[in-house]
Amino acid sequence: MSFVTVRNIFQSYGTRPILERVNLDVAEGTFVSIVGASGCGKSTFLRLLLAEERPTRGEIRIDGAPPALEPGRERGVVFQRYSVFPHMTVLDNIVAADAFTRRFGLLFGAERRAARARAAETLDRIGLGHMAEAYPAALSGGMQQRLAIGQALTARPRILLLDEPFGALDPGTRLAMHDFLLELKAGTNMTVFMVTHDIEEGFKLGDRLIVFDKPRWDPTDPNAYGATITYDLDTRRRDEGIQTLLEETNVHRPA
Amino acid sequence: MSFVTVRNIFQSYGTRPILERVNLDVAEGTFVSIVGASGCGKSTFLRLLLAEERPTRGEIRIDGAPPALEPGRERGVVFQRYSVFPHMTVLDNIVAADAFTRRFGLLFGAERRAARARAAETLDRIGLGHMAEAYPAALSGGMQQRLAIGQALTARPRILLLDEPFGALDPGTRLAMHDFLLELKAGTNMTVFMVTHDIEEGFKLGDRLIVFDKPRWDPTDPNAYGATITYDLDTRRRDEGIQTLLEETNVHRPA
Amino acid sequence: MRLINRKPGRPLALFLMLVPFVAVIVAYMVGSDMRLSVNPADKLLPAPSTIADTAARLFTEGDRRTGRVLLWYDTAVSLRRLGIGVGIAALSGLVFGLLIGLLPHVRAGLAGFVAVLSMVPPLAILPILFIVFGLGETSKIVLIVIGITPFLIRDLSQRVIDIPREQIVKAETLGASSLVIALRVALPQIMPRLIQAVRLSLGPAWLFLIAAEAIASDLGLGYRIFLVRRYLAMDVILTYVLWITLLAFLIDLVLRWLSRRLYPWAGAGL
Amino acid sequence: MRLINRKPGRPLALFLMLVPFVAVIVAYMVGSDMRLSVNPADKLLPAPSTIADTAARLFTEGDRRTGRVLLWYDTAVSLRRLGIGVGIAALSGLVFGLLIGLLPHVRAGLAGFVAVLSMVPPLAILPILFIVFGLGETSKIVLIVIGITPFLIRDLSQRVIDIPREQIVKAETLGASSLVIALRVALPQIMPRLIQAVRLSLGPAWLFLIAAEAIASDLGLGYRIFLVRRYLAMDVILTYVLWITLLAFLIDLVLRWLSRRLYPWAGAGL
Amino acid sequence: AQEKTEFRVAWSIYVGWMPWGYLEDSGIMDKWAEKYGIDVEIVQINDYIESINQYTAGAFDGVSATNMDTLSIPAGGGVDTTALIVGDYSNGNDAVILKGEGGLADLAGKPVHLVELSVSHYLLARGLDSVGLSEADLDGVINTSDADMIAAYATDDVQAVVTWNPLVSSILEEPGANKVYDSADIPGEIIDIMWVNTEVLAANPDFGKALTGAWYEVMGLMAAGDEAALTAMAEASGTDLAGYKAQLESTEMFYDPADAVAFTSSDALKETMVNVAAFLFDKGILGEGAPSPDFVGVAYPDGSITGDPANVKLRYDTTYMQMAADGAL
Ligand SMILES: Nc1ncnc2c1ncn2[C@@H]1O[C@H](COP(=O)(O)OP(=O)(O)OP(=O)(O)O)[C@@H](O)[C@H]1O
Ligand SMILES: Nc1ncnc2c1ncn2[C@@H]1O[C@H](COP(=O)(O)OP(=O)(O)OP(=O)(O)O)[C@@H](O)[C@H]1O
Ligand SMILES: [Mg+2]
Ligand SMILES: [Mg+2]
Repeated sequence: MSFVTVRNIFQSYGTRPILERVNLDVAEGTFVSIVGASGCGKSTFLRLLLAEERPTRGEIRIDGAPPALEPGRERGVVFQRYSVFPHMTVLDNIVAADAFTRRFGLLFGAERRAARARAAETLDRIGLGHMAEAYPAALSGGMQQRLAIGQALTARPRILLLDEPFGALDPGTRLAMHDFLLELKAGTNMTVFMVTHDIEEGFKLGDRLIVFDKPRWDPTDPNAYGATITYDLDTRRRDEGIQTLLEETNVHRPA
Repeated sequence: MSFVTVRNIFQSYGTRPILERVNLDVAEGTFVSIVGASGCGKSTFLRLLLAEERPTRGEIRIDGAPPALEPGRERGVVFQRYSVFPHMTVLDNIVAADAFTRRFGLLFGAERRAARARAAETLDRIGLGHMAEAYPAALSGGMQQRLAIGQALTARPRILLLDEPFGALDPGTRLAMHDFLLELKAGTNMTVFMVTHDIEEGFKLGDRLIVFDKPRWDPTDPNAYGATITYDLDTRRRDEGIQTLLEETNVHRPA
Repeated sequence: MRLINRKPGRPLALFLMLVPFVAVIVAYMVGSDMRLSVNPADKLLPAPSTIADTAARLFTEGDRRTGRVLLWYDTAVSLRRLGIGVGIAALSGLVFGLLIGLLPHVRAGLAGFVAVLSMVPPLAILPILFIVFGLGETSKIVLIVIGITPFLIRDLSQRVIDIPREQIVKAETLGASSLVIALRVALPQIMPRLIQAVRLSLGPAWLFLIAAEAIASDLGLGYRIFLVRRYLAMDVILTYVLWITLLAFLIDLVLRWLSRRLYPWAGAGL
Repeated sequence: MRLINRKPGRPLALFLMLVPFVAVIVAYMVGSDMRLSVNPADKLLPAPSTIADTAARLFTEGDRRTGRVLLWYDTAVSLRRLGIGVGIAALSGLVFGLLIGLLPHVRAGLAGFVAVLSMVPPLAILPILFIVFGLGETSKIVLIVIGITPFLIRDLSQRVIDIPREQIVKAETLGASSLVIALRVALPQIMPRLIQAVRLSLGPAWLFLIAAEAIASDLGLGYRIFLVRRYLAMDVILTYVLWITLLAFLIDLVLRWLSRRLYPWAGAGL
Repeated sequence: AQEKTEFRVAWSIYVGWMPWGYLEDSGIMDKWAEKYGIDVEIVQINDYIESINQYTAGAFDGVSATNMDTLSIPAGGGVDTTALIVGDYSNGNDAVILKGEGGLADLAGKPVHLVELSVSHYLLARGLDSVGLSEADLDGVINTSDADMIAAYATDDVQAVVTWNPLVSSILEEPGANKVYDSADIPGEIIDIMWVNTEVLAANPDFGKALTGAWYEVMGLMAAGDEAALTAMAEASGTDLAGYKAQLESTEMFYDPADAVAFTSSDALKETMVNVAAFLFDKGILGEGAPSPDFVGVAYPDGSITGDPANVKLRYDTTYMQMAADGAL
């Protein structure tokens, strides 16, 4: 039973096709890893899922609802950078996920106290309790991304979109973040799409791994065709392993 | 016989020690990979090697010469970002390595033509020949880093310092860059220091792999002590492998 | 070692900082001396001692008629006008900056208009301004407002546009309405820039204030300068100029301090 | 859909762009009509048709005495003063911006001085400027220069400081001297910013030009505006104001185009 | 115009108009206004031209100005204006000053700095006329703002200036300053007057009475040498008592309303106004619609008219001054 339904998506910027004929069905609670060469359209695909942009053709439905017109609370997102608000303290960044639904984006009185208490709890859970009153600039990259994920989850989205969330982190922090994400995944029934450059990571975290690539490739004009989903792997069946993937696709052609 | 001699280096910012008692001898032509947790002082160490900063205590000599006061042509560098000049075309970025030694930073006449011809050759070698007249903004991250390396090499430095040169690249591009670097390494007798977050990469490219870490670790105040070199591995002897390293050092503790 | 890598020590830095000020004072003293030796009654470049005497008198002695120390009254009146004018300009800059920066419809409607408006020389249409706003306090404040608002709007709307798109999208996914995005994402982030833009506008704001006070007023720093100009009382004028410069500099310092204090998360500028 | 996500189509955008201009024109016409119906000889808000007639006359008919079309002469003289003044200011802004931004010693010496200097109200010290620079063209140009240079220096030195440290270090490793770094790394990178800063200074520059021409002159746009103020010829004044606005706007457009043309690598601003 | 009880009058700083400031500050104006049950606000405008412009645009019911500027701006602009109080005429307050030796004729070939189209310009024209020269014989006139006149004089570029007091006395203190012509040579031609809107005055005679009454009370004080009043005026004009008295020397104040009535009724005034109109027309100041110097009509106390009788916009009226002379206020 399909929760996220992507039907025959085309997306071009100007005359340049980026995505072509993308189709996808994802069941609720699935963790989908997305890999592909740089510039092939992974972020574009996420933007379409997020409803930040609308596709040139085709449509994307969540739980059968009509295609969304703009981003909303049912879709959470974590970008590689700029995902937290630099002008709010760590605690306020989490509280914002509650407060932003209000008329003026502010909470008062008992409600405010309750939200702050909940936020403090969340911070403890993501290991940022001791930094509650600091500003994001004082956090390391890993802490910032943990905060961004915590913030996104506080809004309880039905699908969570991650665009290279760990791209800027060192391997140690990255491993810790993996654990953090796997824990979260186990605790909720969220549908997650994660773009990554690290296929290992994609395999490790994803239930499914999809690969974007250009099915047709014109060596004299690399921009002539758009990309689509060329592989869709069930990561639990490790026989279609990384190696095949690397050899058969354009993933590793330098951009 | 030691080409780069690092003697008992201490570096602190304000009262906060960053590096403590660092000693190192590197023979000419060695490729040294440097790994370590985020914020432990790897970039600081490179800055000291570059003579961009001077250590609080201790000294660094290249080929026995007195410690340098400021960066110069004998030390090339490639940073993770901002390593090429955004206001020059790709070709001019390479020509700059010749032109910048002149009084006004400009070449004229035959000299200029010769430098441009040489630069065009270099571009061809690093696979950027077709982009000669483009501006760096039009290049992908990998292309920019290749350009930065080409530019640094054109100045024929005796040591080359790379600070996470591939941190921003996708794995495909990264692999291509490895090949490019290994080729270069084979062709010259340059001494290279490369900071990386990817231990695999460090092993693959380096002749030696050194690890920066805090020998003393105060859990209540992680900034109380500075880091130093805790491991110095010959990558050709694979028995001291990655796994030991990961388990015994702080490399993987999230920052 | 390259010049760009040579840094002065603290005492040298302090010394260097003083050099240009001392140079200006010495140049003035030489010029003044030369003129006074030719004509001891010369009024154009009074001796520093004369200026000091005049300043002491202006700052302490009361007006013979009313006993009020005029300088303080002038200062209070001018600062009030400046404060209200700059305040209104800052507020409109903020509101229109946000609207233009955030809402594509308003941007389409106003961006071009503000650009043209910023080119109209306000001093040339003074008669119309005076008729519309009267000759009282309003017109003086309005002149300041008209003078600096277009710059503030243009600067701030650009800053709003520069807010990373990711943050806006992020706020949307947290359920924020346009209003909430304006109030809680864009507004706080352009506040430090507003302060910086106001600091840059202080010079022009004083200029417009002085121009306004020179046309219709009977109190204020600009009025006093205008009044004594016809007697070439340069000792008074220079006292007032130094005083205005000092005030402007102090306001600048306070604003900078305020910005660092209120918005610690924003990087510090010059 | 949120307001921030609603974008006007091309026709609507064009319409919205025209709205404020039309609104101003209509407001003017109503005001003018009201006044003219009370006093048909009213000079303050002449009818648009009168302005059009006056404009046509000013642009084509020669002076009674000399036969020269004064408007063109005024324009040529004013643009020349403006060009030289802004040119000198831009050049000093560039040179001092580079020096202050790159050399710690110069920064220590001049940054504070320039900050104080930018607060001095230039119109108040005109008598001293006259003595030093005379009453001729020089003093008018100097007033423009004094008026806008401090802003340019402060803005550009900040931009130089903002150049990523990595680039400076990179240039050093390529063997560049301080001079080469200034000429080939810093200079080209602040050029687009210089153009932008000049664009922001155009408003104040016109202001100072008009103020300077009001002081001692016999030709120039500002001179004419102040002269005809003596008989409240608002039709002439408004023609001149519109003409100045148009010129300023055109200069702004040309500078923007130039910046995009010459520095394609720099991102485009508003 | 309608009957009303609130009036606003503008004045600017000039030796003959300083009583207006004193009137307001001392409460004398309020006293007289109360007497007639009205309210009069006297507003100081520093920029003289702006004060006339604002009066012309309707922001004020009256303004202090010279005969010449009133003819060109309000009257030329269609605002029917009446001379309520003829306060003084310049008797040396305006002067042509040459740097160094020489006379009027030596101006030939030199640039002259003055406020263009002002009474200074008129004075220069009259002066040149008297020695058979015209403006074309000069090396041009250069418009120089009055506020900057003294500083301008101090520069080497300036060889001759035409200006008014207190600038004249300041400039004459400079070594080598040589007064070659002044308004004492054309007495009674540069007249300082309180003008009011004709329609407002017609509908509100009390307004005229209150202003006139208050004015001549202060004139009485001045004539009696009231130290306090004079000092206040001196300080308000930015100088001291001695400086102010020196300026008064070269101003022919009509302390006695009867003198003002006599002056206003004289035939010399008509000749002056014809001269002035010719000068204004020659400079193109009467407006582009003006076909001849007679474009604006000027009415005199005896009922005669110079200029266009169908377009009378400037009126000399001695009614209120006569009342003051008769003690009827
Ligand atoms: N708004 C836009 N207008 C025009 N072209 C765009 C736009 N956004 C993206 N592109 C182009 O579309 C292509 C796909 O971009 P996208 O960011 O989706 O790639 P990606 O797969 O996320 O790459 P990366 O791995 O580098 O993040 C790129 O070539 C990019 O230049
Ligand atoms: N100029 C400076 N002034 C003060 N502190 C500094 C300065 N430069 C670096 N530091 C501090 O020194 C420590 C080491 O920084 P460094 O950049 O060398 O770390 P790193 O090992 O390169 O980390 P990363 O892997 O994140 O690049 C950091 O905690 C940093 O905050
Ligand atoms: Mg992407
Ligand atoms: Mg680093």
